[in-house]
Amino acid sequence: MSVRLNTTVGGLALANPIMAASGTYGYGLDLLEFCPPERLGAFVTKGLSPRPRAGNPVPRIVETAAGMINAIGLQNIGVEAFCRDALPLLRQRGPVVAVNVFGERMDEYVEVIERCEREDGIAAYELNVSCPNVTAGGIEFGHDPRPLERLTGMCRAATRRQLWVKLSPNAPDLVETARAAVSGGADALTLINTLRAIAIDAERRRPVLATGCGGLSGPAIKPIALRMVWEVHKALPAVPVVGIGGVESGRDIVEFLLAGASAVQVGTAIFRDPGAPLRILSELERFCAEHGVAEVRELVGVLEWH
Amino acid sequence: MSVRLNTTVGGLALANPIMAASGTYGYGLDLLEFCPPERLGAFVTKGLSPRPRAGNPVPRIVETAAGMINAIGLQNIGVEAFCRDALPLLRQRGPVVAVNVFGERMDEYVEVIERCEREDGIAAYELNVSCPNVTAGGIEFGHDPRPLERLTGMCRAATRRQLWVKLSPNAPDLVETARAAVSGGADALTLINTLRAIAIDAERRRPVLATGCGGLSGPAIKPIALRMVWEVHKALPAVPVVGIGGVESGRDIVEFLLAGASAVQVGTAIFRDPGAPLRILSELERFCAEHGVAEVRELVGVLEWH
Amino acid sequence: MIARRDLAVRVAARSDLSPTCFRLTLAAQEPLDASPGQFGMLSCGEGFDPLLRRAFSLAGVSRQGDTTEVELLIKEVGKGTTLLRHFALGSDLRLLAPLGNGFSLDAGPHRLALVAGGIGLPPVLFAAEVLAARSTGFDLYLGATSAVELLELTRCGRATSRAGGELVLTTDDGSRGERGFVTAALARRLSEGRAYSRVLACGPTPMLAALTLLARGHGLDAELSLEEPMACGVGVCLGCVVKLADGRYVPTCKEGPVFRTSELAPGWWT
Amino acid sequence: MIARRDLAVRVAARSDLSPTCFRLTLAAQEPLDASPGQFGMLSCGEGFDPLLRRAFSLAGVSRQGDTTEVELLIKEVGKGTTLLRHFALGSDLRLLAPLGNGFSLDAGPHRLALVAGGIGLPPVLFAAEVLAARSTGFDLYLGATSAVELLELTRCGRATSRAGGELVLTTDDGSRGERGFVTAALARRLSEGRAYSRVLACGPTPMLAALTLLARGHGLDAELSLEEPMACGVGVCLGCVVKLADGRYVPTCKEGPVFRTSELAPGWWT
Ligand SMILES: Cc1cc2nc3c(=O)[nH]c(=O)nc-3n(C[C@H](O)[C@H](O)[C@H](O)COP(=O)(O)OP(=O)(O)OC[C@H]3O[C@@H](n4cnc5c(N)ncnc54)[C@H](O)[C@@H]3O)c2cc1C
Ligand SMILES: Cc1cc2nc3c(=O)[nH]c(=O)nc-3n(C[C@H](O)[C@H](O)[C@H](O)COP(=O)(O)OP(=O)(O)OC[C@H]3O[C@@H](n4cnc5c(N)ncnc54)[C@H](O)[C@@H]3O)c2cc1C
Ligand SMILES: Cc1cc2nc3c(=O)[nH]c(=O)nc-3n(C[C@H](O)[C@H](O)[C@H](O)COP(=O)(O)O)c2cc1C
Ligand SMILES: Cc1cc2nc3c(=O)[nH]c(=O)nc-3n(C[C@H](O)[C@H](O)[C@H](O)COP(=O)(O)O)c2cc1C
Ligand code: FES
Ligand code: FES
Repeated sequence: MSVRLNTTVGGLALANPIMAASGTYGYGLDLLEFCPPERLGAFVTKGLSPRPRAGNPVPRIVETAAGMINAIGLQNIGVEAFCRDALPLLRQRGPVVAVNVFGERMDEYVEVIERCEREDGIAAYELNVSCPNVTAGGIEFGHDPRPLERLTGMCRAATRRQLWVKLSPNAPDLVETARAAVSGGADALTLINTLRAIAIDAERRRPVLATGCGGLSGPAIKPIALRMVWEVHKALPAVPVVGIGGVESGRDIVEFLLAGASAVQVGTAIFRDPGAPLRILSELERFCAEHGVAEVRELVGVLEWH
Repeated sequence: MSVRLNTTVGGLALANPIMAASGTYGYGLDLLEFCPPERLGAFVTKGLSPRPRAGNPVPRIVETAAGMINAIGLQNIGVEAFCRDALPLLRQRGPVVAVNVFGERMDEYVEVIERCEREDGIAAYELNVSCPNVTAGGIEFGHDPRPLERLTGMCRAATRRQLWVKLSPNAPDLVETARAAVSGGADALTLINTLRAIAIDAERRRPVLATGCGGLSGPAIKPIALRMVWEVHKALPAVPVVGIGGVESGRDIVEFLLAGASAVQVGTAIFRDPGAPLRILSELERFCAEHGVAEVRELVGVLEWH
Repeated sequence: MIARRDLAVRVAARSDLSPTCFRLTLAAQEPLDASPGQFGMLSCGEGFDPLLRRAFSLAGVSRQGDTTEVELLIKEVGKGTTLLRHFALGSDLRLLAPLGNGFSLDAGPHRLALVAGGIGLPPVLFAAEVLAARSTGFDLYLGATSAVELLELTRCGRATSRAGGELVLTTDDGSRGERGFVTAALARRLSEGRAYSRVLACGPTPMLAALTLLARGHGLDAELSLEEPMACGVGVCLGCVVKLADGRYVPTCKEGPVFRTSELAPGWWT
Repeated sequence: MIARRDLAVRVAARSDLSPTCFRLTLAAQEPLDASPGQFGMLSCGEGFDPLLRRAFSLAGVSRQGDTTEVELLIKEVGKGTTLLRHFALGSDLRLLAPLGNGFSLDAGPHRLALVAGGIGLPPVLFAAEVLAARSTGFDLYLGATSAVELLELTRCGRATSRAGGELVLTTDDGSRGERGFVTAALARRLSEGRAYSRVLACGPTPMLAALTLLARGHGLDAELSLEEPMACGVGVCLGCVVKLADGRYVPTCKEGPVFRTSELAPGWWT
């Protein structure tokens, strides 16, 4: 049985529902022999800021039970270098590119988008709103619905491309922030980003990571991510969701689709297996074939609650 | 080197900092040959309501990566049967007993406490506020600071024994709920309860658990629990905290102590190993001896942040 | 109650019984007294994935000098059982056992009917071998999807003939023995007038449900070994409950896993 | 760049080298070209705990018929390395290799100084054997906490004598060779006037820090193989960075793990 893998996220048609997640796939050119970007539904770049950022001191990562905590500190080459060095190579290959955008102030988000608007070959922006808003005393943009709505609105005004807002699972009220992003003009919501967490070094009596806190990702968080995707999908059934969190297999993709995601990102799994997204895609295809699912899109949101 | 293991939680002196957690150790009499309750710092009963409760249909539990989700539905024998059948046997052994209390309405919490006040051999009450408040449309008591403060105040008025409030990690603002519990009269805060989560059965297109959602526990959540203990301890350094979440080893205990917990509960680990709390206690003792820690209490809250 | 122990066990032997099932022999240096129908919670490695132990019925316990040998028959169905199939001989595991209540093995006026479906065999085989040693008569009904999944036929045959009973084999596809479900084979003999004192059974839930109705229809006393997902195995998590006739949910690990059909709520399997 | 592959490997052999260290030989059915100082990311089992692969320097790669044999020298320090020590021979693992950039092995006017501290030996031993085969001269400095932790002495001795160099052994406790740190042994010979074209080194960070200062003091060119916690090994997570002289943080897995001390920020180890 041949399975139709295509899906759409808002106004964007994708050949298949699997994306590589921001921060786990570089700028799309690092894993060409294991997982070329054009074979994916889309890929999301490492978060880009107006200017290059050096990031945090080490240690930046630590493994936990079925998970890892990272505090990379948003190191990136800056939007200019991305447009100059990576994008031309990407355009030759033709993947669907989503640029992950962040800033310390609202206008920095807009600055990144404006720079990208001058380039072809970008299909969507994904706003990483789990960053401290420097002008608002360091509270994350994604924690407070009003600033989030305003930020989304400003970015919306800057582009007609697809605009996704990536929600923070640490926000006080997930559904409220989701609503705020949508009323600000988001075409879709990505969830979840990492969960705030600490690992402690009992010997040194210090946090393991140089910055103290970091973000938890990996299979450990999958049950929480599924719950959040379902909650947002239930509350806002018309809003496309891109699911993410601990995906490691084709079956995991099915779970996220059932919970309401139109597409699903693969993050930490890439560190375990550089070919993970393609392996997972073929597992998804096999699952569908074995279960009589002719189109992946049939699965979206059809979870039967009791 | 001999290590002083004793600690205090608010006004309560404990021989050691390790407790068995609510819902993972029955009423204290099920694991006598592996882990007798009097060897622990304290143990917390399965949550008690005024009348017996049958709980949820099955499946009630499902394993996840380094964790499990449960939706037991607060099945319990009721406070009356506890006082009649279990407490006399416990009194003969002499453990420190903390009664975990819940209800669907505020007066039900008070009802449980009032019944217990007629009995000797109970040292503390731990309020499980992760229950739907039936009179407030099913929102959990622990989610809204004002009702939580009122609930704590009502329970405070009913007892001079130690009163702990067990916070929900799903609350919109953890520190605000912590403050509310303290201003309502809590002597200490227990954190964390389980994280709301879903497991999905891709075959049946349904949640695995009969109730849909459940609570995630086990090593997967430890990094989140540590972060929350540290956050509350930093915000309210004078308030004793009982740490909990994914503890599996003596080293985990040290991590929670460093983050600010005065004592630590062991939950899911008991399912893997019925002797877990005592094994962990001896690991803690060995760790202290090997690291020149003469008193466990030295460790509380001394995490060095950068 | 027989004393529970958290035994340090070593993987002493393993052999394949079918494409999906294998026998695992665990060796402990402590004694273990257990009766058929009781089970153990076996660790599947040191890490936190898988997190929980797995429940397995004891298929036999014997003492060789200072060593106790515990036998399990296991079907590979997921993460834990796959790990168990691949551990090196000599690996160290832990087995919390014996847990729960077994079958009652009293003889009655008639023979017993022992009924096993698929990987429900282990407690039934244990019962058969104990009953045979006591010369208590029984027939053994053994069903599987196909011939290759009929496990331990030699031992089943030996025990049954020692007990002077009949070994009835069934397969869903008819590749060996009678075609169809094992409960149908029992039903046929019951309606032909064969009388039993009691039925002891273990197998998939639909089979046990069918057996519940069959036993009720014939006024037969039946004991079923139930399976529920378990976390603790000792009655503290309340994860593994079943509904009784009196409406209470009780943990199958502690009050079971063997229940008389008369104790259970009428539609306990729904 | 040599082609990276995610090799299906089998645990072909294992032998203990010291109370804490062992040699692991992995067999693959694909070719692998690698140079000394490159490393691989090795899976430690199927489950999610441990989640990430572990980084190991390649200690040698050889081709036997259709089979590639990859040799690792591993110190048991935690969860992953303990699992690796206990996998059954024949177990299937995955090795992503070769990763990163190795040592430059060009000969110079003088001999090379190869310096290994403890479990820093693997890439240095690989380099020594390749250099010996090319008849490039070197001295090999090998340090450990005590005599039993000096690994692979026979091979070290053979390679060094083939290269016409000196094998200098040091132990912290003086139980074998010179007492003290391996860097002190090198410092002594440098101050006695021994000249080297270049230092190639791997070992614990404090040793590499000392070596950085020593090399700087003597105007010596040194290449160090650094160790940082790694998640991906391929430059995408940015977890494993080190600070360069120009202030940039670069991933050691991709731009290293071997760096020239002159490229690195002055206090790169702090
Ligand atoms: C009292 C009792 C006795 C049993 N005796 C045997 C036996 O003798 N031989 C045998 O092969 N199997 C037996 N089982 C079933 C066995 O426990 C499961 O097949 C096993 O737990 C599956 O683990 P897994 O990791 O391979 O599968 P997975 O599906 O990966 O397991 C995931 C989770 O589901 C639970 N689970 C999955 N299937 C079952 C099940 N059928 N029953 C209970 N929990 C389940 C596991 O414990 C685990 O927590 C028994 C179960 C019970 C409750
Ligand atoms: C490029 C490189 C080459 C290496 N070569 C060798 C070698 O040839 N032989 C050898 O024995 N060891 C080598 N190491 C160190 C080896 O990777 C660690 O000892 C190993 O990862 C520890 O895993 P564990 O699970 O046993 O320890 P744990 O402490 O349980 O590991 C927990 C986490 O910390 C990370 N970690 C712990 N220690 C280190 C470390 N020193 N370096 C990097 N990550 C660490 C692990 O990868 C894991 O994510 C090398 C490291 C790097 C970066
Ligand atoms: C090392 C690392 C770096 C990340 N960097 C970013 C980033 O730059 N922008 C962003 O929006 N998310 C970033 N994330 C979050 C992931 O995209 C993803 O939301 C999260 O890891 C959960 O998915 P996973 O469990 O599949 O990894 C990063 C995650 C990791 C582990
Ligand atoms: C099966 C189960 C039942 C539980 N029942 C209760 C309960 O009745 N009352 C309560 O406050 N917490 C209950 N909890 C939560 C635990 O006490 C604890 O907060 C949580 O499991 C996290 O700790 P752990 O990771 O060590 O298990 C229960 C947890 C589990 C797994
Ligand atoms: S498995 Fe925990 S009560 Fe039965
Ligand atoms: S380990 Fe991921 S960038 Fe180096």
